[in-house]
Amino acid sequence: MVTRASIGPLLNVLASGLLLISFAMLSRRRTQRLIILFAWQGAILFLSTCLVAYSSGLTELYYSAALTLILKVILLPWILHRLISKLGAQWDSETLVNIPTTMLVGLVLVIFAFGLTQPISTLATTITRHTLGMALAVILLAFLMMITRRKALTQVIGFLAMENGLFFAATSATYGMPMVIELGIALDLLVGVFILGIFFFQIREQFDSLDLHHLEALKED
Amino acid sequence: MRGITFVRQFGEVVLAIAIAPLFAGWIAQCRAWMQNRSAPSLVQPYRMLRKLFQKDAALAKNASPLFRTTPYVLFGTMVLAAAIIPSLATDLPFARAADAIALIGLFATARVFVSLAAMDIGTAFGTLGARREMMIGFLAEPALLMVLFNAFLLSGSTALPSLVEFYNAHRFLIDPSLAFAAIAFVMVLLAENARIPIDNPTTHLELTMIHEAMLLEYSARHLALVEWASSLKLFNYACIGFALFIPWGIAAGGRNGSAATLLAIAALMGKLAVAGAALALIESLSAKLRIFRAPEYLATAFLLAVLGLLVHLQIGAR
Amino acid sequence: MNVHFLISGWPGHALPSLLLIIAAWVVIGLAGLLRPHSLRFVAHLLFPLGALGCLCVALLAGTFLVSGHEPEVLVLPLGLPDLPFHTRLDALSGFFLLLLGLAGAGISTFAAGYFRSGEGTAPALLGLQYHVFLASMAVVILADDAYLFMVAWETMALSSYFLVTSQHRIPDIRRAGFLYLIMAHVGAICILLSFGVMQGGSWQFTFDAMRGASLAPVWATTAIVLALLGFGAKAGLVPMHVWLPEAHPAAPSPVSAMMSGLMLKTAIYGMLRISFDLLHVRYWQWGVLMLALGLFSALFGAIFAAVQTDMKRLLAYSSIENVGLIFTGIGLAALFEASNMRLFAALALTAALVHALNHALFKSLLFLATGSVLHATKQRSLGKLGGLIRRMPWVATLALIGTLSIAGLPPLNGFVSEWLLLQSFLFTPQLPHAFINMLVPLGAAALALTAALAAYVMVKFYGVIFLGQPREASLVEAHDANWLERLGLGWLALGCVLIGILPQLALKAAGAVTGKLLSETISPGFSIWLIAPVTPEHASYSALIFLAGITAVIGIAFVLVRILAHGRIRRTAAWDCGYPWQTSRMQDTAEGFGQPIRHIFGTFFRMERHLPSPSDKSPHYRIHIEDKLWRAIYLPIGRGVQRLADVVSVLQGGRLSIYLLYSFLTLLGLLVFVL
Amino acid sequence: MEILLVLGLPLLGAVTLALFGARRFAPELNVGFSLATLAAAALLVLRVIHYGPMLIGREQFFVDSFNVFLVALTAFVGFTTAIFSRPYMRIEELHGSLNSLRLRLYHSMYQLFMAAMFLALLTNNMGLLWVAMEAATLSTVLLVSLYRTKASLEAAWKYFILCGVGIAQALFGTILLYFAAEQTLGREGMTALLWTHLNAVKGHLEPRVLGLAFVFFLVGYGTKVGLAPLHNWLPDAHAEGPTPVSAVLSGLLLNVALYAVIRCKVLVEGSIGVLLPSRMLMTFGLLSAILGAFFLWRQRDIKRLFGYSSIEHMGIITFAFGLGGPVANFAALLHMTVHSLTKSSIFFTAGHASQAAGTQNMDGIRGLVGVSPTIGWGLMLGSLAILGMPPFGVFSSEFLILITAMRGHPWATPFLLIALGVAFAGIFGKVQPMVFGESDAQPLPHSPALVPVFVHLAMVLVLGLYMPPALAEWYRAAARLIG
Repeated sequence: MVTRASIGPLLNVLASGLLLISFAMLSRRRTQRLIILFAWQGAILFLSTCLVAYSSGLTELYYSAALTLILKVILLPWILHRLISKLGAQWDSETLVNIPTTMLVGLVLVIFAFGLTQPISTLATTITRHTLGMALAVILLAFLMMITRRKALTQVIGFLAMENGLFFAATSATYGMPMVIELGIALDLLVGVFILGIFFFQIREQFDSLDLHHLEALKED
Repeated sequence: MRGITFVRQFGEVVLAIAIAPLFAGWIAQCRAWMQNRSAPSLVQPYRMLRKLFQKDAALAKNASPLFRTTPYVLFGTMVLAAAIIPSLATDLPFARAADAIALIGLFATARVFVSLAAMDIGTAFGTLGARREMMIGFLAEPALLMVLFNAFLLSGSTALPSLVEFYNAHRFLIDPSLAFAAIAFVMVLLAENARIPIDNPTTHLELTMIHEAMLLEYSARHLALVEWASSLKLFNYACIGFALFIPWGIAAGGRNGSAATLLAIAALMGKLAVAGAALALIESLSAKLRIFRAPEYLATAFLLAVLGLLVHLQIGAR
Repeated sequence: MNVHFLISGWPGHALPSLLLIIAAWVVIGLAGLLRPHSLRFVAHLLFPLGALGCLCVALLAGTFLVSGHEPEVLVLPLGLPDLPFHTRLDALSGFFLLLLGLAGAGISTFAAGYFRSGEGTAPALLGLQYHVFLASMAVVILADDAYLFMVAWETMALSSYFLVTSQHRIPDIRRAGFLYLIMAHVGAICILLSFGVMQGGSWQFTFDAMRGASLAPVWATTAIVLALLGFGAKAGLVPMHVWLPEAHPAAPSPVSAMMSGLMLKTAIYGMLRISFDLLHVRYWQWGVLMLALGLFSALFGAIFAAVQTDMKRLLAYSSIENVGLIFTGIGLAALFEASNMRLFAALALTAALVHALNHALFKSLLFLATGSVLHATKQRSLGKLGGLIRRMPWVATLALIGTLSIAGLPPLNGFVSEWLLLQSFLFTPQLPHAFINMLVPLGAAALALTAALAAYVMVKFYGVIFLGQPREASLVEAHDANWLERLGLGWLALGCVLIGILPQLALKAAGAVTGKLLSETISPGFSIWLIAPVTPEHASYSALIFLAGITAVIGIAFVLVRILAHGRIRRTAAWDCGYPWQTSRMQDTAEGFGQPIRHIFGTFFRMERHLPSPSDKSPHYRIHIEDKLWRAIYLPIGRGVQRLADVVSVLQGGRLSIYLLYSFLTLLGLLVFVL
Repeated sequence: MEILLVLGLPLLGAVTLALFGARRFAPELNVGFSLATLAAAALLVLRVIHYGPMLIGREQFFVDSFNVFLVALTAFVGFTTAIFSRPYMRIEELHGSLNSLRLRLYHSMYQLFMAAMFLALLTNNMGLLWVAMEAATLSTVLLVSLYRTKASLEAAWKYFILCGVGIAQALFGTILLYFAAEQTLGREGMTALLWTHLNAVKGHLEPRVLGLAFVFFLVGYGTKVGLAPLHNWLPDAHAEGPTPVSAVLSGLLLNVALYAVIRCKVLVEGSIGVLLPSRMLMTFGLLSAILGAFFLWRQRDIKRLFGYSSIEHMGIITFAFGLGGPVANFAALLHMTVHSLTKSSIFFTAGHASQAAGTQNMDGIRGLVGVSPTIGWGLMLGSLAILGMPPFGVFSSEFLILITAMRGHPWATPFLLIALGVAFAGIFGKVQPMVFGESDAQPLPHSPALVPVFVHLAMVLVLGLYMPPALAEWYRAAARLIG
């Protein structure tokens, strides 16, 4: 039975977990692993949202927590998993930048994010104020991942991880956005993933591979 | 009173027409002497004109009206020029009609017409002559204008009579700029009148000739007019020179009695005689230049004129 | 209507009637679309109507000028919400409208007889573009706010572009049009920016506001420089001239006439409007700048015209020369004005204005003449013409008048303006600036050289086209112009002669302008015979006496010759120093005539010469002359842009990761920026 | 009420066309719905003119002079594009590049896209604005990839990823905004994201937060505006999608995205002052204008060419908004209008031109006036209009922008001069040979619908010479609103 007092530190722990997972995503090569990590991220997000909801006593946050559970822990990983097994794209080829460098850059990004959010996070009234920087860090790391990866699928995972970061930011900074917006975001996310699914198949039947270097024909030459 | 001036004007023109060939003849005579040849008589040009006037005009088949009118236009312009230039007196009713710049324009008109006429028949030499004539023209005009500029700056007027009046006012004015200008003017005069070193009035060696090349197709009375016009041109240039640089003797400053006129005529004759001799001397001493040395020659003239101008501006800043 | 009514010139009502005429032009243009392909309807009905409009414009503007009314202002309920169209008729615009009307009447009349069906664009479209062109030029002159001015200005460029490319199937013509429109557009932007400098504040874009605005010296100079760039690009000042020798020849001849004769003048108008009216000349350096550009353009144009082998290109370059002369006059005027020598400023400005008027007349005349020659012979190259004076006496005679006037020979109109210009040069030694008062007088020499070169060019032009023997067998069935064309040519020639022998008319018109701009006019004291700009003692010129004198002498000489001698004539073959078998090929070609120029001014050109070797079976001589500035300025610009474009296109490398990186870096950059 | 119509009709259309989109009469249906939407929009406009700004739906929707004119514009261009797309898509079908199923997708997505844009324009809720923008992206992604060719797939993919990521940044911006607003407005009543409320209290919002938020907004929505260097998706999407889609993308979507940016700018300026945002906008604007112009220089694909020209013009508009002040804002709004009218009409003609020539490669398109004078002159006049040739309206806005810039920020004018000059040479040098000269193309199988083209151009022409007082008043009000 957690007391409200101990929630703050607990949340910080979870946030650090998110950050850790983002780094792990940067380093992983196997797509399967990435998906699992993504699911984990979702799970942590779910937990933290529940905690925030519990601490702030806002019922609507429970809804969004549930939404997270369904969408990000179960549905999306499952869809991605199916996709992979259908397309047989378990392995991600070499990243564009080698992983240690990526890590270093990621570290710099984290520092940057923290430095950036320090002044404003003090304004926050929420118990989770210090996690805003973490959220931003997660977003930037996901961005970095999208830049460094070659496969369409990993890019998508990066994209979803970014959404996670945003969601986390929303909950931690402001106890979540109004419900309408939450729903809208969730809906967009879902549609987006479905469209991506369609895309993958089209891309595959056109290029019989999901490697992005096939998608570099349109350029100024 | 006005009547008198008109009479004087008329007289001056007639005199000019009359003695222009004489001047040409005189120069030819001096040249002959200097090159110790037996000289033709002074009136040789008149005989020439008479002969030409009596002959039938042989006209090329495809000659256009332009070709036939040109000699008259040429003659007309030169006579008009003679009427404008104060060779004897300054109070000429005609002189107001055109100042020195208009005079240059007048000469240009003559040049353009003769060149066009030369191109009219469409023979090789005609067009060649026309081209060269126009070339000399555009090379000479800037120099001439600069020369005139000198004089204008002195007197503050482009009207030749006022110039002469001005000189009469300050009789013994010595302006170094004029010296430069005078030399430049002589060079231009030689070039413009198809004399050595630019052209040779007596040659008929096709490849070297300029002025003569344009007249090849003319004969009889047309030729006579053209020749007369060119001797008039030489005369006019001489008179311009006198008016600009040695205007002594010209009836000016309201002295327009018959005595003054007679004096003026005498002075003019004297100047012509000297000038003719000088010209002949120059021509005998110098050799004809290649056609493409002409630019350098006239550039020198231009340079001298500009030097004169600058000198004047330096001193004239008094 | 009674005569008095005419002369009094509807005090306060000239402007509305002018605007009505302008509207009428547009309507005339549109009317052509009713019967798009009927040449007779468009050419023989609409164009004469347009010419009538031109006459009315000339009449209105002339009466306005002589009656010396106060400026008329009219605001139309069009344009931008807070910036309706302002129009204004004052002396300056009146003068240029007079010019437009006089020359335009001749050109339109000629055009009525000129346009043939099946030549490029459909007649109706041509008619529309033509009349819109005409109207837009008039509006440019009448505009009194930056917006209307720019709209009319660009409309003018656009309509003329379409006219130029009316035979768009020929690649060269397309290229010419392209170059023209680009230069026009960039120039227009410069003008716009110049207005931007002069504006009175937000929404204060009327000329009145600009007159009132106070500018720091640096900004005023910026405005002048920008204006000089813009208007210079339109007027063909070197080095913004490159489009002109391409575009003017490409157009149908009446359009070439319009562009050379009228459109260039709108640029002159704009320059005058800005430098003398909007920001009253402040610093003598402006004058020196314009003077230098003008003189150089004049010389440059004359030299290049002398070596051309295409008759319309030759005329185009001569336009550059004349514009140069006009700018010389403007520069002198500015120089004097800034040094408080009002009278001399007025003299120089008068010279410039009169020369603008003259150029409008004789350049249109010559371009139209080339049009007739073109239709009669289908030849543009001087190398294939000759002897047309016998086939087309009318055109030849009228063209001779144009030739003599443009060569600046008394007693025709070209001489008047050059005379005035030289006169104003005579006072430059009195300028109160060291060096300037020594250097500028030398400009007079350059001017003289230019004038003489112009004579050279025109002898070449006329001699090679109309004189000599036909260089092509086909020339023998060349036909003379039809009556409408003759009428148009005759009108313009008449103008040249009239202004030549009665310069007082032009001087009075110009005097009205200088009176308003410089509050000083050159001495009104000249009688009907005599013009004496400053004082009769100083200098005087009387074309009338001049002409009378020459004609009298010629007549007397003729009569005397006939009385004392005889009039017998024997027609024979040409003598030519007794050389037999001369063919038409032995005459000087256009190239040959250009040879001395190439020799003397070689540094100006970039020449590629192909000379035959003595052993050639079929020797032929080819020379290609190029403008050095093209390679010196324009090609580098083009290459630079190309290179930049190549560099830029690296941004679009096709790699998604890189694209993402861009937005990532942008994000980080901006975040750092706000920190 | 009208607002609901404006929002609902396209939605209804989307559903209906999703059902009947494959039928023969689907294009007519599409036109019909667009027409109905236009009518509704017209009603809305009338209402706003009479009763002024209004808020409805528990303040979730609102109309003021700024967005109502964009609504009208969007509805109008949407309608004309529907008219154009009727014969165009038929010809595509004849050419066999599409089947009826794809057409169904096309039609319903088209309506959905319209609905999304109307939502983005009309909502008062910054969160909903974000949702709508995302929805607009998703609906157009499928349109861009309609042909299912490699190129179109690649274009759509890039479009999706880049805009998705961008939009994600915008979401973070929204969160920050909410975070800041919550301090002053509190969570109750969900007013913390309502623009009107935010606008009311913008003075009290925490500057540091809003500064950050603006950066995220700018990068996020700026990506959709196509500001360089975030523009990379734009030319691909424009070139590879069906022409009607290119037309609405260029003509409408970019405007809507810019609208979003400006809404944020208004809020942010209230808090952190004018300097920073206007600097950013001006910089982005100039950069986009210049880069766009230089990109034009070496294009081969006609639609790509005009895609880049859109980047250039969006740059100019952004720059104008950055300048600020009554004149510049007025000019920017005017430029938005004339640009979308002109650009869409250009895309219409370009589409038919490439259909006639059988290729989008400009070297293959020659002498259009010979083939079909209407297409040829349409393209020529349209290009001249977009290049800022008077008497077309684009000139009047560029006139105002340049002349104002010369007064306020002279340093910028050389760049603008370069951009305009280079763009002129780039576009005109390619359009002229396409329009003029000899040609060997065949006339189209289906008579093209060029009425929209000339209607658009006529409107642009009128705007250049005369602006109805009502419209002017409208622009002024909007300009005041933007400040």
